[in-house]
Amino acid sequence: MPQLNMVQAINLALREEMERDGDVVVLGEDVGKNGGVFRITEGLQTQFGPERVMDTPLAESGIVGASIGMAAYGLKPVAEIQFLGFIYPAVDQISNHAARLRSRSRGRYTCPLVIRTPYGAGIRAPEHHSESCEAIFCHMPGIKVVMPSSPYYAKGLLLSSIRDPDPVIFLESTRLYRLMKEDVPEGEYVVPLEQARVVQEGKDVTVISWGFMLHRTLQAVEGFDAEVIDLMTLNPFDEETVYKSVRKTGRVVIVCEAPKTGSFASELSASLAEEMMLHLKAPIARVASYDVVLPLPKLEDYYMPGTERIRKALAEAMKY
Amino acid sequence: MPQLNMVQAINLALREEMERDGDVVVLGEDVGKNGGVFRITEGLQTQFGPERVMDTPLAESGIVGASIGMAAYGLKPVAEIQFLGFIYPAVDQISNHAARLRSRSRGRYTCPLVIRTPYGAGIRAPEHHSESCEAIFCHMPGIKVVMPSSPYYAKGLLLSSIRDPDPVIFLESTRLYRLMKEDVPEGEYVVPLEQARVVQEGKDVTVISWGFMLHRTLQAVEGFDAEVIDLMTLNPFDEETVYKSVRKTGRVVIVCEAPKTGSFASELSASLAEEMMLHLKAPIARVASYDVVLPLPKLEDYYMPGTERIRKALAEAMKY
Amino acid sequence: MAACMLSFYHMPEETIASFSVRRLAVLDEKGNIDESLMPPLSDGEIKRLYETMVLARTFDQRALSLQREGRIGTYAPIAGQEATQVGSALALEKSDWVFPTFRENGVYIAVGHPPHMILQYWGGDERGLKIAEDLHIFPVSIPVGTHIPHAVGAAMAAKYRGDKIGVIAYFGDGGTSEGDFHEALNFAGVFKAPVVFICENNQWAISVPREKQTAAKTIAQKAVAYGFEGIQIDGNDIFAVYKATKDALAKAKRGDGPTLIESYTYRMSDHTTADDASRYRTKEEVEAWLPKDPILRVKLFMEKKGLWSDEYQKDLEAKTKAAVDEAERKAEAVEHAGPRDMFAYTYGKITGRQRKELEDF
Amino acid sequence: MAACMLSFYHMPEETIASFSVRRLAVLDEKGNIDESLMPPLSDGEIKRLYETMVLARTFDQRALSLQREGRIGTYAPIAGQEATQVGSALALEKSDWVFPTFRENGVYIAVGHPPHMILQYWGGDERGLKIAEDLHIFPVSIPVGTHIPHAVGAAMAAKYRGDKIGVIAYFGDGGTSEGDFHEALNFAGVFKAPVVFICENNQWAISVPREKQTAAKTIAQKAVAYGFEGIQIDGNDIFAVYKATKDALAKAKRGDGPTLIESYTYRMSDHTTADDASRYRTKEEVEAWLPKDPILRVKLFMEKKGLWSDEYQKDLEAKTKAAVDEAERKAEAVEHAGPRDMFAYTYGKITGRQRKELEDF
Ligand SMILES: Cc1ncc(C[n+]2csc(CCOP(=O)(O)OP(=O)(O)O)c2C)c(N)n1
Ligand SMILES: Cc1ncc(C[n+]2csc(CCOP(=O)(O)OP(=O)(O)O)c2C)c(N)n1
Ligand SMILES: [Mg+2]
Ligand SMILES: [Mg+2]
Repeated sequence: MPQLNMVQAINLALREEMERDGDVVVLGEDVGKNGGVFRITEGLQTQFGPERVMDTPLAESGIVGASIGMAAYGLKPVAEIQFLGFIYPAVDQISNHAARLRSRSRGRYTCPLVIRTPYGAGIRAPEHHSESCEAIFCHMPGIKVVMPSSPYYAKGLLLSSIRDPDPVIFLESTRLYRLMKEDVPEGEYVVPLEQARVVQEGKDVTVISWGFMLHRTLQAVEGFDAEVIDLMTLNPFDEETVYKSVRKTGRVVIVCEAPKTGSFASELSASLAEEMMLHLKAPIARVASYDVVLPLPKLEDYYMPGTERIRKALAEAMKY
Repeated sequence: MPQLNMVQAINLALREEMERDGDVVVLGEDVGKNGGVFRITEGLQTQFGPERVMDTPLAESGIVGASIGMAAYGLKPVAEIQFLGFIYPAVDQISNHAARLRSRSRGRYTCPLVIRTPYGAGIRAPEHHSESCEAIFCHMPGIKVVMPSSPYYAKGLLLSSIRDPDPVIFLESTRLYRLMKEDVPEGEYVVPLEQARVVQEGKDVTVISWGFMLHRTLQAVEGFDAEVIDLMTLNPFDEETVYKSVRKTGRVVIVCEAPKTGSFASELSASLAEEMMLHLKAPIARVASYDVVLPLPKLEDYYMPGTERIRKALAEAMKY
Repeated sequence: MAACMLSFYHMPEETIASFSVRRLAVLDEKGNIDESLMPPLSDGEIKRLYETMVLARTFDQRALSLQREGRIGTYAPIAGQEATQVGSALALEKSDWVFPTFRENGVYIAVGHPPHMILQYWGGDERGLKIAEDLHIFPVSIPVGTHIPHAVGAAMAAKYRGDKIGVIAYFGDGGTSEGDFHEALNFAGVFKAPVVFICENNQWAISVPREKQTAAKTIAQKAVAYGFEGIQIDGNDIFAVYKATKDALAKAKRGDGPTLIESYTYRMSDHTTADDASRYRTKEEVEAWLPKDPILRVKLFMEKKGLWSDEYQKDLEAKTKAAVDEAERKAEAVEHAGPRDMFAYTYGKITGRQRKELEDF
Repeated sequence: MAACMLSFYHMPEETIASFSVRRLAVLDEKGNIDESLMPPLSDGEIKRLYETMVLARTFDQRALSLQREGRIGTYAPIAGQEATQVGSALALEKSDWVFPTFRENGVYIAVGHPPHMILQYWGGDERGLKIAEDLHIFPVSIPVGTHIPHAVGAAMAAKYRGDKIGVIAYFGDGGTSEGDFHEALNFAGVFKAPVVFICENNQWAISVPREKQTAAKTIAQKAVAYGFEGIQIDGNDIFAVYKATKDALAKAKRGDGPTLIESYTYRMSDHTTADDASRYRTKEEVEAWLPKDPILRVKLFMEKKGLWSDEYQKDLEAKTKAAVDEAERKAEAVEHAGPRDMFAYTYGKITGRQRKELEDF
């Protein structure tokens, strides 16, 4: 089985799905000839032609808006937004249209669209190249949000996302792109959306994370009897898996890369405070980035949660 | 003292502040000759001229983007976005620029900008005229979010917002615009930002709300010994006032108009689950709209939290 | 490429590109046509254009009454724009796709979306926009300008599939100021998408007059920015509208790319029933447009051609009224969807959280 | 207004508007100028233009080395665009405002922002963009196109205040595709804002060539859409750049509104240090631009005028190298801000929650 990094796994998923399904098209800035600034779409234009792998003008709202039209027409567009910090011009198309087309037309039109976007800090990138604003899209009924944490899951989740009948925001950690290789089967396999996975079982504390932060979390939990959950799909999230774990452990630490206030960690915590209160032995800790404007590279390591901050939260939880 | 509704109170605040401070300018779609679709800016163009009360082209990103340039130049623009559902094209300007100008320039440039926008459902309006997506802006460090619940507070909070050195999103409930009149003093008074107010004291349960939902809440709490908090500023919110109340009551119900998942109710709940866990006697309830695409008028009454749903949550909390 | 750039050198101050904007009019206010420009239309087709405009106007007036009686919600009237809407919509083939705004009631009617469903929609019921499977018109789009990229995307998809169809996007003069207008037209130019952009320049965007919307002298010239043709037409002249749309659709289907049509017309009513246009424009201005009525001039033309008589008109009005009565009756007979319906269309499948929320009902 | 509309009637198919785009070039590749177009520049001013370009290029080369050595982060080189950046920036008056993108290092240098701070910024330190109080240049804007409305807003504010200043917004050919470009230029036209839009058309937006960015033949013609003048200039010709910018700024200050300048140039290097341009463009294309070097032709011109000698050049290079050495030294001597600095500039005053977060340090 090939050992692939996340870039290769996503590339493979796209290539295979395009081979299987002529309705899948790829579009975005620099995705064609250049193969994407992270090389995710490398080779696709050569293989499938420029009508199917389209270099677009520099216009994010246009990219997503055109993709909505394509999706309604019957294609399955996979649009790339070059960095999550540049998705904001497309928020209107995502919230006011992609999320609502099915509802507005009572199912006559649907929007099977995937928006792939690199996210996250920690790669010494310029301003706006390090966003982690997933929470915004989790507050849009009609939108699904998926954040894979490894090559294997990236491939399987991307296939599920492309086949999903609804619009999916698929967020890829730039930090993870080349961090590790993993066995990634060729050919068809899917990892279902809306399901979290228990990465490691444990009795004392449930630690929930997703994307790159899962790896920090896995480092940090050493020495604790922690159950670690990789959320994978944030919206709608897998309440059952999370609640089941918390029923067992009674302690929760949520680790996320976004600034704390209004983050998806807050949603998870609130859901637990509503549904699982009687099982909780300790305050629910959110280990998140600080509530400040995301700094440039010189300060970004201070900004993102490090293993030490996670360990501190775990130790604190264990006091109860 | 004049009895004013919220439309009149906001109009008065604008007029007085423009009389006092030549740097305050107003811009937006239909705010000039037409006085705004809700008549908030009525008479301002006649009094201050079209150079100062500007009818702009139909372009929300342009309105906010131009306002940022004006603010950096030294003016205090008050921009109107016609409905909150049309603010999405400006999210990029708000998040990537207004929120970050101070940080990016290390304080050399600032962005004293107010974006006024009607929000909320319940007035039988067409699609996109009923949004309550305040949570999105609460997840943007650098942005303040203010949501007044009555004419008196609207005027005082708007004056504070205009004078604030940072960008403020000022959300006005369409439902409240003409719902009630209240004593609103002429002349200068401010209601400080970042401070919640205890509307009604109580011992058993803390109910937190803002904007229009505060009024539903006040109706619903009858018969309960409830402490009701009007949050007023959502970001940054007044942790002290909220925590103090919860320390006393040990029970919390949060009432908000947005769909539950990812709402600001979630942030409040998560903050409490983190900081006040040991004082909590009951699960923290969020009474919010359903996680569905906001329906057209025929269904909107089912969508928004009604007093019955709030009372049910209160009764449930009192079981503990 | 380099060669082309080299050619610029050593030519100090020169004109390197020139453009012009044409205006098309066929039928004047008196009912006279310019034969050389008249599109080939049978008597039956001419009647159909006329009758559909009459139906659109009758529907519009009824909708306004229903709104005043509180039986539907806010409504956006089309009076004055019937020629633009009906003339362009009847130039479509069944397989073409259409992307309207909130003011295209005449288009919905002309393409065959049932009038009672249009009323149902304006009454606040999404089910009114459940378009029939064999019609390719999008649901009403309220956020100004935002649907234009959808039209371009659909056109790109059709081109990718090799489907020989055309796409129309409608929008107002105000809509041309939005970023999405720009991004969409630019995409259309780059990808040579088979799409026709019809700007219903009705001179107003709520209270903002056309001259304050843009400093461009015409909307048509905005096409220069995207490298394709823009044309202005008399939007109250249904023959000009029909011809320009037919030509542009044919061009699109030939693979020759997009066209921007500025249909110069006028919004005779308030912006919507929530608006009071007397606050910002004069009665004189509105009255100056009365003689340019798009229906009247077709009637005059038909009269001259012997296609119109009092009896014909009476019959037509009776038929039209019956159709609108029927639409009203049907719209009011629709059963309330009930709250559970809210949960049915957010996603293809209901979520766990939604299932719990449903327990409230 | 109604009268103006009436005049359209009874003129079936006619041309209602015409436009053309001019191109300006003053200095050719051999160092010859068109005297009739040459802006009035003293020998000292000409030297200043030349020397600033040399400094910009030297800085640029040093920044690339520093990046390769890992001493600064991703960097966006300006090679090839020195004439556009320096020529326009030196046409500014001190009170004018400037809104750059991420590729205006030459502009920052020309207006007097200290080079060591530019390095500090690219090294990942916000403090490098703390502009001096008496300079009116905005911090680097990375999201393409988004700063253009800021320039228009500042220009509107200046007009409101009665300040007789001009504003320049810089952006790339790619930037013209963004909705914000459109909204900004449309605002500028409507409000007659005193702003000059300078499109540095360097033929590429990362890997996307100009012809795929828009089907318009020139960028300059996009001004037609907004009702003001667009002009193309030879962007490798500093005299053309200087003249066009000076003229446009003067026009803006006179109250005659905005201008779009398409500065036709070429990006000689990779998009940024994270890019590899050989993946998408040929060596031949790049080499074809070598003889058009913006610095070389000024040198040839100065040589003919007796303003240039080997010694002068040697001196200049020594001075320039010293300045860049000094910038490097200063940039590296800056003390690390420390994590508490993150909290200082989100709001004017630290929030309660931030105060708690600060306890981590
Ligand atoms: C993005 C957005 N902003 C604001 C509005 C509010 N609004 C509705 S219609 C309208 C004016 C539209 O003018 P125009 O495009 O000329 O179309 P018309 O109404 O004249 O048909 C405005 C401002 C909206 N619907 N969408
Ligand atoms: C809104 C946005 N989308 C995407 C990017 C990523 N990006 C950075 S520069 C660039 C190309 C810019 O091309 P152009 O405007 O021609 O400027 P140039 O780089 O040639 O100076 C892209 C796509 C960005 N910075 N901002
Ligand atoms: Mg209009
Ligand atoms: Mg470029």
